Amino acid sequence: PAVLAEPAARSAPLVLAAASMQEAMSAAADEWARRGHVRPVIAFAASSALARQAQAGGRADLFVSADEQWMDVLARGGLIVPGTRADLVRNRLVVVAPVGRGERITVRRIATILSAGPLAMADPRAVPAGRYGEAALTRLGVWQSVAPHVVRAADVRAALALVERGAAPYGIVYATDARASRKVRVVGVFPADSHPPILYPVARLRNGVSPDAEGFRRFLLSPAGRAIFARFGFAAA
Amino acid sequence: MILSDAEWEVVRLSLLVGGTACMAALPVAFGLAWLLARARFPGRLVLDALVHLPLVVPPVVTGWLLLLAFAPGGPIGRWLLDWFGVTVLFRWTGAAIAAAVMALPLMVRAMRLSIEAVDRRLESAARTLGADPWRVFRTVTLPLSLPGIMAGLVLGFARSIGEFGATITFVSSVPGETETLPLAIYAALQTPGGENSVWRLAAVSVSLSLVALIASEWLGRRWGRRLHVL
Amino acid sequence: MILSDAEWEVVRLSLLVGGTACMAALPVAFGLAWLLARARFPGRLVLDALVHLPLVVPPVVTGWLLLLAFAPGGPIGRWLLDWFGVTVLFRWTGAAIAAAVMALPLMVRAMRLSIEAVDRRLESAARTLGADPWRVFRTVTLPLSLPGIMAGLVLGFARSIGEFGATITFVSSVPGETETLPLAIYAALQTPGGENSVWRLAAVSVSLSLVALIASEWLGRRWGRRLHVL
Amino acid sequence: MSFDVDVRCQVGEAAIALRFATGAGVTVLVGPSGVGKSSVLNMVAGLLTPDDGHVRVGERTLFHAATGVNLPPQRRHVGYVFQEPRLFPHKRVRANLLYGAPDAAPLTATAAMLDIGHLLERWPASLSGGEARRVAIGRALLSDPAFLLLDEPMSSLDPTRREEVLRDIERIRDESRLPILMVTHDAQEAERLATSIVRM
Amino acid sequence: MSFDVDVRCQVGEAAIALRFATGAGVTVLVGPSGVGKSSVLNMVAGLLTPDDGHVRVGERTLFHAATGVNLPPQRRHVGYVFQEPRLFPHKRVRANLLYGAPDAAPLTATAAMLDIGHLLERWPASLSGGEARRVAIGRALLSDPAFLLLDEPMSSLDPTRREEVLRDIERIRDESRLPILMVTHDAQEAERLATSIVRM
Ligand SMILES: Nc1ncnc2c1ncn2[C@@H]1O[C@H](COP(=O)(O)OP(=O)(O)OP(=O)(O)O)[C@@H](O)[C@H]1O
Ligand SMILES: Nc1ncnc2c1ncn2[C@@H]1O[C@H](COP(=O)(O)OP(=O)(O)OP(=O)(O)O)[C@@H](O)[C@H]1O
Ligand SMILES: [Mg+2]
Ligand SMILES: [Mg+2]
Repeated sequence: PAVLAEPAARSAPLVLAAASMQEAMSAAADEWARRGHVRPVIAFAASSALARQAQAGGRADLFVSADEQWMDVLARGGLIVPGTRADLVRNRLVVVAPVGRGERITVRRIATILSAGPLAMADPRAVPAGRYGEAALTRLGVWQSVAPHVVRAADVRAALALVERGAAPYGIVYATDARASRKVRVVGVFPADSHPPILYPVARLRNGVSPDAEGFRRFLLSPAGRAIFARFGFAAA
Repeated sequence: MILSDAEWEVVRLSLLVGGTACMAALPVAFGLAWLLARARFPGRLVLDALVHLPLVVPPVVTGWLLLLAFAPGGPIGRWLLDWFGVTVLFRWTGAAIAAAVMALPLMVRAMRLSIEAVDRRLESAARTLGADPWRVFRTVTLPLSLPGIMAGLVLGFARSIGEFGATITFVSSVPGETETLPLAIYAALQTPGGENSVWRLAAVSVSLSLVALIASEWLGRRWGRRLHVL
Repeated sequence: MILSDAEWEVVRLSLLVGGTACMAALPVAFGLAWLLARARFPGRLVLDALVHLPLVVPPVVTGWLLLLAFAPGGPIGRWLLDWFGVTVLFRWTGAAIAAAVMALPLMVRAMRLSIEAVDRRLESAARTLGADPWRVFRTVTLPLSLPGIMAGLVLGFARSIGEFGATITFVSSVPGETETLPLAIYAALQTPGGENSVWRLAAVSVSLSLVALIASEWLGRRWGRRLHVL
Repeated sequence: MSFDVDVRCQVGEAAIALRFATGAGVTVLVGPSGVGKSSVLNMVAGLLTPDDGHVRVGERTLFHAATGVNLPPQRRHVGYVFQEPRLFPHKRVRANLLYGAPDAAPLTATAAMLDIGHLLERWPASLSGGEARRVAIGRALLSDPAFLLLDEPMSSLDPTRREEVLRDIERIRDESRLPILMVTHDAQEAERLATSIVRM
Repeated sequence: MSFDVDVRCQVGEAAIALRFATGAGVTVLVGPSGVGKSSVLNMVAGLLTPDDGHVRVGERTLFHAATGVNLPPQRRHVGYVFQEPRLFPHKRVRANLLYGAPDAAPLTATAAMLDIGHLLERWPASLSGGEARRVAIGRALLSDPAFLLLDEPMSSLDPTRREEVLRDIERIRDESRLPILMVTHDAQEAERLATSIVRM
C-alpha cells in the first residue's frame, strides 16, 4: 500500500485587517511567528472592502475592522463565530494644524476657527473617522456652521496630507495619525464623550478553517498583543 | 430611473469636469503625440515616459504629486495664487486638472498611432502644391489622424468620467464642486447598504460614456466610408 | 537605490501579475478589436460599451463586480471551484484578473485603430494568391496591425503595473501574494512617515514601465523603418 | 472555351455589364478609362460579386448566380496583377514573391526573367515604380495560377523590359496555354498578343 | 535656359548622378526602370536633397550645395504629377483639384479638358486608375506652377484621353512656355513632345 496522502501542511490563518493598521498588525504577526507559530497571512484593504470580501464567501479566518458598522454587518449576516467578537484597541479624534500655524482650539470659538478655511476630514458619509468627526461637531453644536467648509478626503491619511501641505489650515484626524506626522501638531482633542467610542473590533469568521486562528486572536487581545498596538499609538479598548 | 436633485448635480459636475478635461487635454495631447511620432530630439524618451507616468503610478500618487504642485506653497500653486489670485484646490477646476492628467497618456497613445500611420507621401504631395508645413499639418496630417483623435477623445472622456483616485487625493470630495460620479459611487460603496445607490450612479456613468461611444462610432463610420475601398 | 527583500518581492509580484495579465489579455483584446473593427453583428455597440466599462466605472466598482463574479458563490467562482477546485480570492491570479480587465479597454482601442488602418486591398491581394481567410489574417492583417499591438501592450502593461482600486477591492493586499507596487505604495502612504518608501517604490514602478517603453520604441522603430518612405 | 463571362454589376453610379466568350490564348480587354475593365477583372477574380450572370474559366464554373455557385478568390487559382502593385509592405521582396507559391524552386528563374534578382532582400517601400510592377508580376506568376488576369501589366516598364515581359506572356500563351485576360491601352501590345479582343 | 540640373545623391545602394541643361520646351527623361528618374524629379521638386550639385529652373536657383541655397518644396512653385496618383483620400475630387490653386476659376475648364467634370463630388477611393491619374494631372496644373514635373503621366490612360493630354501638354509647351520635365517609357510620346531628350 502506497502512501496515499501526506498530512496537509498546517495552513496559515488568513487575517483581514484594516489598511490603517498595517504596521501594527504586521508587527503583531511577526511577534506571533517569533513565538514559534506559523505567521498568519494578512490581507489589508479598507474595512468596507474586506467586509465585502468576507460577505462574498472569501475564505478568511479573522477580521480586524477599523469600523464597527462593518463588523455589525457581518455579525447580522451570521458570518462571524459567536462569542469571538472583542474590542481590540481604541483611538481618539483630534484637530491638527500645520506646524507653526493655527491656534489652539477652544470650545467657545471652535466654529469660528474651523470655518477659517477648508476643513479637511475623511468623508463623513463613508469613512468612520468622518462619521465620528461629524458626530463630535454636532454634539458641540457647530456642525451646521462648519459643514459648508468641509472637504471630504478619501481617508484619514488623505485628510492629514491636505493639512501637511497647507492646503487646509485645519483637519480632523485620529490621534495615531497626528502622532506620526512631523508636519502637523495637535491643536485640540475632542472630548471622549463627544462622539461614539472609536473601537477596532476583532472577530473570527465562520468560513475560517485554520486551527491557529483562535490562538492568534487571543494573542492579539493578550497584554503582549495590546502592548504592540500601544507602541503604534493605539489606546487600550 | 429617477435621480435625486443631489444626484443630478453630481451628473452635471461629471460632465463639466470630464468635458473640460477632454477639451483642455486635446490640443496638448495632439501636440505631444505629434512630437513623439515625428520629432527626433534628445530627451524624447524621457518625454514619452513622462506622458505615460500617470498610467503607471497609482492614481493616489498622481493626486498626491498634483497636491504638492498645486498647494498654496507648491511651485504651480504659488504662481497661480500670486499672479491670478486663484487656487484650484477643492475646486472643480482642480478635478478637471486631475482628470486631464490621467486621461493624457491614453489620448496621446491613440493619436500617435494614427499620426504614425499617415502616409507621408501625401504630405510631400501637399508641399509641392505650395502648402507650408503648418498648412500641411492642418489640412493633411490632422484630418488623416482623425480616427486616432476620435479614439483618444473617447478613451479620454471615459477615463475622465471614471477618474477617482487622483481626484479625491488632490481636491477631495466637495459636493457641488468636486464630487463627480466616481466619488459619489465610492462614498456609497463605503456605506453598508449603499449598493442601490452604487448601481444607480454606475448606470449613469455607463450611460454617459455610452452616448460618447455611440457618437464616436457614428462619426467614425461616416469617416471610414469615405476612405475605404473594397 | 537598494531595495529591501520585501520590496523585491513586491517588484517580482508586480512583474508576474502585470506580465500574466498582459499576456492573457493580448489574444482576447486582439479578438475583440478585430470583431469591433470588422464584424457587423447586432449587439456590436453593446460589446463595445462592455469593453469600455472598466474604464468608465470607478476601479473600486469594477473590483466589487469581479468579487461578486469570482466569489465562491458567484457565477464564475463556483464554476472554478467545482471544476478546478481553485479560487482566485486573495491570490495573485485574482490580481492578474483585475489587472487584465482594467487593461483590456486600452489594449482593444489601440489594436482596433491599427486594424482599421490596414489596407484591405492587400488582404484581397493575399486571397487571390490562394490564402484562406485565416492565413490572410495571420500573414497580412495581424502583422500590419503590429503598431497597435505594441501600443496596446505598452498601455496595458503600464496600466497593469499601476492598477490599484480594482485589485485591492477584489483581492485585498496580501503581502507576497497580491501586494503589487501600487498596493505597497498605498500602504506606505497610509503609514505615517512612509513618504520615503513611496518615492522609492514609485521610482521602481516608473523604471519598470520605462523599460517596457524603451523596448517598444525600439521594436517600433525597427518596424517603422521598413514600411516608411520619404 | 477559355473565358465565358457574362456579368452585370452596379458599382457606385456605374452600371457595368459585359458578356464575352473567348477561346484559348490571350483575351485583351480594351475600353476607355472608367468603363469598368478593372471591375470585370475583380469579378472574375472573385473580389467583386456580380449582381447576376456567370463566370467560367476553362472547364471550371467560378460563379453562377442562378445556381448560387460562388468560389471564394483563394479557390479560383487566379494569378492577378493588379493595376497598382499591392505588394505586402511588411514582407521583403522574396517573401512577396513566394507568398502564393506552392514551391520555391521557380523563384530564381522567374526573378532572373523579370530582372529582379538583385532586389530579393529589399523592402517594397524602397522599390521604384517599375521595380514594384515587376515584383507584382513575378508574385502572380509564381502562385502557379490556372489563369492570369493582367491589369495594364506593362505600365511603367521601360522598352527593354516591356519587350521581355511581352515575350514572356507570348511564351506562356503558346507553351503553358494558360488562359490570359489582359487590360491594356497600348494598341501595339494588344495587336501583338491578342488572340481575341473584347471592347467595352 | 529651362532646366540646369547637376545632382548627385545616394539613395539606398543606388548612386544617382545626372547633369543636364536644356532650353525651353519639354525635356524628356528616359532610362531603364530603377535608374533614378523619379529620384531626379524628387530632387528638382525639393523632396529629396541632393548630396551635391545644383538645380536651376528658368531664372531661379532652387538648390545650390555650394552656397547653401535650398528652397523648400512649397516655394519652388512646381506642378508635380507623381508616378502614383497620391490624391488626398480625405478630400473630394473637387477639393483635391483646388488644393494648390490660388484661384478656383480655371477649375471648370481644366476639369472639362481632362474629362473629370462628372467626378468632382466623388471620393478618390472610388476612382478608377485612369480617373485618378487625370485628377492628379488636373491638381498639378491648377496649382499655377512655374514648371511641370511629369512622371509617366500618360500611364493607364486610354488612347483617346492620352491623345487629349498629349495635345494639352503641347499647348502648354507652345503657349504658356512652362518648362516641362517629363519621364516616359513611350518612344512615340517622347518623340512627339520632346524638345530635348535626356538619357540616364
Ligand atoms: N465605390 C465607388 N463608387 C462609385 N463609383 C465607383 C466606385 N468604384 C468604382 N466606381 C466607378 O466604376 C467605374 C469602373 O471603374 P473601373 O476601375 O472598373 O474602371 P476601369 O475601366 O478599370 O478604368 P481605368 O482604365 O481608368 O482603370 C468607374 O467609373 C469608377 O468611377
Ligand atoms: N530607400 C531606398 N533604399 C534603397 N534603394 C532605394 C530606396 N529608394 C529608392 N531606391 C533605389 O533607387 C533607385 C532609383 O529609384 P527611382 O524611383 O528613382 O527609379 P526610376 O528611374 O524612377 O524607376 P522607374 O522607372 O521604375 O520608376 C532604384 O534602384 C531604387 O530601387
Ligand atoms: Mg482600371
Ligand atoms: Mg520612377
